[in-house]
Amino acid sequence: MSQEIVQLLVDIVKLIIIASVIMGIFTFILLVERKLIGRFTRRYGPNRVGPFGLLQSIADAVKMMLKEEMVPGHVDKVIYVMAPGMALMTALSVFAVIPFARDTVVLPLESLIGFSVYLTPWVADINVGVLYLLAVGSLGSYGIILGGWSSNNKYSLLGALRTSAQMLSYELPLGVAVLSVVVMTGTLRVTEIVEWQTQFAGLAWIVFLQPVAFLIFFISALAEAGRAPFDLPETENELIGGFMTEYGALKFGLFQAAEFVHAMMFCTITVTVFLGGWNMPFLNEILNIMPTPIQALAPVLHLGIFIGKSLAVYCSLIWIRASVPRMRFDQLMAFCWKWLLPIALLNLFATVMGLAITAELLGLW
Amino acid sequence: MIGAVPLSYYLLLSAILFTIGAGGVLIRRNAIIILMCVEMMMNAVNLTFVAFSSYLDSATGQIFVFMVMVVAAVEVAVGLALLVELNRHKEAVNIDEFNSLKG
Amino acid sequence: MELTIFIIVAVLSVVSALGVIFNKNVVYSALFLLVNFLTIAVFYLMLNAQFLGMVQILVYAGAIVVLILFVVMLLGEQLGEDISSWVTPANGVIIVLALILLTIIGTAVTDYPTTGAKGDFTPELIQEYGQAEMIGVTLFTDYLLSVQLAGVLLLVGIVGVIWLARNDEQLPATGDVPTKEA
Amino acid sequence: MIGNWQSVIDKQRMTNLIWLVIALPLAGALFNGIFGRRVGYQVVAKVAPTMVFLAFLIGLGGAFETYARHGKAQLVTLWTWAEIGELNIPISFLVDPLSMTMVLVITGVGFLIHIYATDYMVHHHHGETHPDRDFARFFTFLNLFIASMLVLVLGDNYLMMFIGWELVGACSYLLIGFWHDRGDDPQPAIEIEGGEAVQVAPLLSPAASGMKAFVVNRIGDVGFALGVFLIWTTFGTLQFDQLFSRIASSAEMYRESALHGEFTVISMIALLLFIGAMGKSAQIPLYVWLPDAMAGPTPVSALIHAATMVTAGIYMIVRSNIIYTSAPNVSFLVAMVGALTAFFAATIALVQVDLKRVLAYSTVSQLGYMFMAVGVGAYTAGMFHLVTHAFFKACLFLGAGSVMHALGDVIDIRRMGGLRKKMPHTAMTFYLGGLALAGFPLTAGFFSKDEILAKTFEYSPMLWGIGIVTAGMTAFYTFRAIFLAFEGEPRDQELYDHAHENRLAVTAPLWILAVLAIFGGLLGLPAPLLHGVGIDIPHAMENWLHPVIQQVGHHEVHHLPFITELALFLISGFLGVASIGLAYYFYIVDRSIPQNLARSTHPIFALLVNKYYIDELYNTVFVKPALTLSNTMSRGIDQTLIDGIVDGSAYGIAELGKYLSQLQNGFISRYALATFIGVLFLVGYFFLGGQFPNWIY
Repeated sequence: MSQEIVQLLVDIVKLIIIASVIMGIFTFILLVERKLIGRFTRRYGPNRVGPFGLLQSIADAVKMMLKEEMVPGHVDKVIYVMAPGMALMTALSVFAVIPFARDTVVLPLESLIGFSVYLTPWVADINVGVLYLLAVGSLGSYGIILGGWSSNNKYSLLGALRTSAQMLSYELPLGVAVLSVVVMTGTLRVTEIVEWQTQFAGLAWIVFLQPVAFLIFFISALAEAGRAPFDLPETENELIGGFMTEYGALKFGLFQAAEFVHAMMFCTITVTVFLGGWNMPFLNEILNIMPTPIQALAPVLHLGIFIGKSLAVYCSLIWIRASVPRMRFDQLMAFCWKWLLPIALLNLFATVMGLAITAELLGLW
Repeated sequence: MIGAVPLSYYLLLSAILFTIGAGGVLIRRNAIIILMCVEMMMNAVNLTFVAFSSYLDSATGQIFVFMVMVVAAVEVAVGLALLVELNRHKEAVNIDEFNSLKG
Repeated sequence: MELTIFIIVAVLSVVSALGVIFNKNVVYSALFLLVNFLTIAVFYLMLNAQFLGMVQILVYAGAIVVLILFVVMLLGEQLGEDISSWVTPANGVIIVLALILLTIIGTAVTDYPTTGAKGDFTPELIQEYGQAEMIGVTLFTDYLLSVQLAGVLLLVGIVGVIWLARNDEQLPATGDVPTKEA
Repeated sequence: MIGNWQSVIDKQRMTNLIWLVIALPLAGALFNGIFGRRVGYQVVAKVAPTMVFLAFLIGLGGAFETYARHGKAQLVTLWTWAEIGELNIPISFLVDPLSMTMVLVITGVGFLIHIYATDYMVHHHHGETHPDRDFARFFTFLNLFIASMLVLVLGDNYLMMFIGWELVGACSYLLIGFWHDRGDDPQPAIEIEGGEAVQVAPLLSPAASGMKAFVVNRIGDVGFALGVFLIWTTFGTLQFDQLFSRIASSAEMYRESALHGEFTVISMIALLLFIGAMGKSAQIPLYVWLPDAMAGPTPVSALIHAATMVTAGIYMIVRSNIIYTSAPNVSFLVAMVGALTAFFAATIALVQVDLKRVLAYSTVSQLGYMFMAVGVGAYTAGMFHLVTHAFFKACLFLGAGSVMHALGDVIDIRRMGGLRKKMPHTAMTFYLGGLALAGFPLTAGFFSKDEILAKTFEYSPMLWGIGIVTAGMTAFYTFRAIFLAFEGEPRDQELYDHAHENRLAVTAPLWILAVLAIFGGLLGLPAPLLHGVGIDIPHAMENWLHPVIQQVGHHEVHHLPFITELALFLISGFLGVASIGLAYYFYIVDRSIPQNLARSTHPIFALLVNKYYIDELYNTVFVKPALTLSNTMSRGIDQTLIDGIVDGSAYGIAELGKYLSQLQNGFISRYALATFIGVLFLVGYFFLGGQFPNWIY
């Protein structure tokens, strides 16, 4: 086996690990979400299965898998079956460019197979990574649109229509907000954006420098992921579940998972682009004065920090879901086009001007 | 990396795609499909541009593709808006229904 | 390796292009179009134009096809086109014509030698400065006027679409809110 | 520390940031235009002046750095806008003493006027505040105007100057017609004791005034554009530095041939450019729009129609000084037109009853002075007067606006009187500004006007004669207006009771401008005169602008004899004081004298009140014939002849079409097929048949 093929295999294995870890987290956080929402509404939340209800999600998963796979007679079968998988796949593929830690681990296997194997804490580090994030993120709407259309049901179709309009619209402020960050850091490579944030002892988090961009990104990400208060594709009380109406059993479960992965994906992008990625302020400085064995643990520490931050952001999503009422559709569109987009553009303009003036004053041209 | 595939392969492929698009415009009557075929033709041309751009190490081809994309985006937006508007009047998207321009 | 990938993707591309045309369901056509666009993006990546590849996905796959799907769903049932059979004399003529065109262009691209001076957009330079940066610099120096014209075109497009989409009809007054007693 | 400063200055950061001077007001205009209505007037009232103030600070830095490098011009190129063949249009700015002077005047005075306008555009009623309905729109236009004016003065080529020139015209149009829903304003006749009343034509509505200004300016702009074209075809460049160095090499030759009565291409350019200046700077015969422009809000009158835009013509001529020096024949024309304008406008101003119109005609007159100065080659003196005029005329206009604001938009001085007791700050500053305008000794206006007169005397005593008479009239009409408005008994008791002093936002700019109007003279103390009495203080303005003014040939720098200089100095000083005294006697001591005078010279009085019937003349000679002509054209020629041909051919084609239309079956797919086959043939011919025949290229 040549080195290239081994590295390719390593990448594939990494992808599988990422996917399974995320699905594992999914069952856990579904419980957390239900518990938290319960507490927000002064209920207990699930507490029957297992200690503190810990096994509730597993029970649900088992239930879903064991249900009968039904395909209604009036649906477009090919697309109907394809849609949930598509939704999940597009959301998962974004994780390919997210750096989970800094250091590449080298497995010294020269004696065994003749070369070392490099374990990068990311799957791919492409030079247009940020564009990749936006591009693949924008594909996320297909699953929902196709699911809604193929169901051949008025409510589902309405949900699909809303989704396509909503996602097309909110992609613009999202992109412009990320663009301000790109302009500031001067790179489209995701790893370099994270690296940029380790300046000033790790205090240069972009959220401090670009609070407006962060807010716009966060709000648009909520809408892109279809989370409350922008969960109009599925509004169970108007559209009886929207695009999911005709789905059941495992396919329904896949949609649920896709929705979660989509939200989780935006949480990790938020962490990567705005919240310093795997880094914490002063972390590197403290690690540098530590003994070598502890330094060797840095990748694990980074990974832990990254996952912790992402979960924290996800918890804020739950908080928002519990506190903010859902918007009406016309309000949603008006908010995007009349407020978010102009503010995002102004912010981009201000960023460019600020950079130009700073460069001018510091004589950097 | 580029050298492995001859330039003429890309050009030939783009010619095939262009021909398919052009044929589609003629075969179909559905305005939306025709719009899609036009997009396909543009993409075929774009492929030629990019291929030349990388084989000749010139940025101009890519810039052109950029401009074509702008035109394509505008075209789709305006075209679809026109379609929806036409549909309000004629209740159809079959282009043979829109024949009131005949002499 | 490269050639294998090229041939596989090219076949996929051609098949999906044919799928766009020879499909009675518009949604399937749109999905085939999506596949076609994605294969083109793959070609861009292979041609060392990663930036354009991503923009291709972002613009065509992420926006244009979604928009087409949106309109398809909005128009709904009026989309039917009576096609009993693809084998008709008219289609035969068109296919013959298309084949003639293909022959002509194919002869042209294979027989004519590619001439032209090499530019300075070499892979090494791209590696050093980054593709987006190089394209950006070229766009905003040599092609500034084109960028401005593109901006004007987009603006005109926006205005045109908004004008087309305006709603002339006044909605009827809703009247009093119905109450339980009434 | 000094060394540090020097190194800071040497880096020329402010100079390189000069584009911000334009960008900031533009950003303000964009913000106010897009969000102004939504964010409320208080935000608008803070954003707009702040932007101008920041621009002023950057301009100050740029001027400081220009001073530090001894006035050497610096080009700041941003990018190339278009490159078509030989025509290369860079977006670049010229930072030199002249442009910096203009930038400081525009942003400095502009900032004060912005501050003033934030209160002027708000109406206070019984403790409630009502901002103008279109508060945000006003500040959008005002900021846009500042940006355009800065484009005009900062551009380093005639094309950018032309762009700015047109933009300020458009802003002026928008601002004059700001209250576009107001109609014509009929004026009561002027009563004369024991004599026949003189009818006054109604004031044009703001919308009509804006249109008039725009159309009249267009006439000048055509001249300017032709001048720019001629420069391009003659010299092949529009860049100032290249153009001027090309002219300078043969300037002496042009000058000589012009002096021998030849009309050279340079003279043609100078003349065409001057036509542009006539329009923008309201000179005879194109001055008629400026008095009507007073229909706009007063801050607009102060900023655009007194301090900045109307001086664009002066700026342009000073910028092109080498062209005018090479064309002495046109320069003489400039001086003549200037002197005549100064004189005629002053005579009209003597009898106007509308406070703002008095100031408007005075502006026309003072602009005439400036043209006289640049016409006789005293470019520095012209610029000096431009600066001081900006100070005191802005002060006067704002004072007039303050009075209007207090009296509920009444501007007729026949209804004022005694306002000094009610509005002490306004009155005081108006006095100070009036003194400067009247050329009262040791005020700013005195020094600048005296310098122009001295330079004119050197050139032609006749022109000086016109100038000195005008100066006397200026002092007289200024104080006539002041005495009628602020002294004596109130003539409209109700208005008087209603009057009140304005807020700080109005009075503070007034005071600043008044102080500048008094002390602005320090910029250009008469150096030769002071040298004669043993004091050596340089003429600051002259030293500053020296690098911009190009010398042609070997000019003897000779000054008038000390005694002549002193005599001129004393004469103009005395005349100013005497005229003020005369006005005092006429309007305070014995009010019957002006009445008697008006009665005894009734025809002349009526002629002056009606502005020599120039508007009526233009109406009869140009406007009405033009309208008649266009009506005839549209009815007679266009509708019958042209339309006949068109309709006839259309009918013929239609007949033909009936036969050809068999081809058009309306099916788009058939058309597409036809196109496809056409493409097939073309592609086939192109690729397989080789070349197209030559005629196709």
